[in-house]
Amino acid sequence: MIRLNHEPIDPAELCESVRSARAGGTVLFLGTVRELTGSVRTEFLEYEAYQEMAEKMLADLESQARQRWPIVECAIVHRLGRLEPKTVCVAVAVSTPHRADAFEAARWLIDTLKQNVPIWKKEHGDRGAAHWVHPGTC
Amino acid sequence: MIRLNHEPIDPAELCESVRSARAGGTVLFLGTVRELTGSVRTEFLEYEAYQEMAEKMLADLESQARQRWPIVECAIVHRLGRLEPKTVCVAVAVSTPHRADAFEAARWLIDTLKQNVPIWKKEHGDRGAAHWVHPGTC
Amino acid sequence: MSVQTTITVTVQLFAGAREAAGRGTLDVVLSDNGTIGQLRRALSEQHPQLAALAPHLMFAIDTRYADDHTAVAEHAQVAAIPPVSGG
Amino acid sequence: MSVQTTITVTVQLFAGAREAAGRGTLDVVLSDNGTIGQLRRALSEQHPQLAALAPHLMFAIDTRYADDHTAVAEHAQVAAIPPVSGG
Repeated sequence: MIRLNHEPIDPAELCESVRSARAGGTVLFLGTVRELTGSVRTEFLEYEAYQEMAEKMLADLESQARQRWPIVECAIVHRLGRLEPKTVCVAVAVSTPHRADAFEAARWLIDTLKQNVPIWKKEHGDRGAAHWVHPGTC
Repeated sequence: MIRLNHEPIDPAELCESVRSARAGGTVLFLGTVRELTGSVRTEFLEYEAYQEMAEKMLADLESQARQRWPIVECAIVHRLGRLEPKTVCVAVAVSTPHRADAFEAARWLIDTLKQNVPIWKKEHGDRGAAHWVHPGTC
Repeated sequence: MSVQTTITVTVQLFAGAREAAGRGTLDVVLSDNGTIGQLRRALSEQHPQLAALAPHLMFAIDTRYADDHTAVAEHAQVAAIPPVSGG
Repeated sequence: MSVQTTITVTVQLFAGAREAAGRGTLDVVLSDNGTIGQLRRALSEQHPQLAALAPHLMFAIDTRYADDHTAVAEHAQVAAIPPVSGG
């Protein structure tokens, strides 16, 4: 399941959507908007996507992960729009029969998502400064 | 935070208890009672602990993890008693400034918990057979 | 006398590229049988406000990443993709 | 004539050990200055229903794992710990 929209991300709903009596291990990753990056305070982030391409790539990531690991259920959710610190901006949930696979697949999904998928964030600081964040800073 | 009792495990509560505006990454692991192990059907599991020692060891695991990784918040919860398939039996939640540490710490915590902490489970099959589960089978 | 046939490609812009251009799409004229590499140069020349960003852009054709050797057709869905930073 | 001083240690039992014994604790008599290794043997000899499991047990003294060389004091909190399988 993939989702890319402006709706709040519900960790409990995600867990229940992937948990299964066939899956002994479930791993949920939540990305949270940080208040501080080094000594720089974030007022809010603004997320934007190339919606059509990003959705296709997220669906493709899910397919690739299902080929590499024995995934029972998988969910990849990214939120868009203006997000304040402590808001969940991205989530990946994976369930597998044994836990090692769930950890590996969830890690691979979030790492690959951040490298490739056309989603951008603009950081708005507390002094009015704003800039597009470059990869590898979070 | 550590907890070892008969109460249901609430994934949403755990996520919120560890999420923080200082932590960009949160990883939640949920262990779920599987219905099948190979072709053997589980009716229910019965968990038992050496409560005093297990609680001390869980608290010690949290301390060790906090020394190895820059953990913002950490929760380790294990449920006891009779648990049916699809029930959450164990959960680990970790938040860290950057996601790699949250994945590593959560993985280390659940792996080490399963190796060392005096908690046992007895598997009750659908034909009335029951046996204590040996390590490495789940 | 040789006739240079050209095509006009509409490029979708996102994030920093959209802000640099002040709009969501730009038209770029390039020679027929042009490539993404030629599109990148033409974008810089025809829209100087994107010249600083152009070397750092990725491009997608019909929602797939394309490299500088990929041919660009006139009615392809072309997008300029600044370095991503999702999550 | 030598006098062998002995101590009686109460061992807490869990999981398969508890079920094999049919109870939650057992008393084991061993020589003063005895070790966990001697306790393991004495447990097998004095409570044959645990003989099969004894080689696979870990022991804890005062809630910490102890090896076979660790000395056992009379009033220590001793526990027999079958292979764990939490999670």
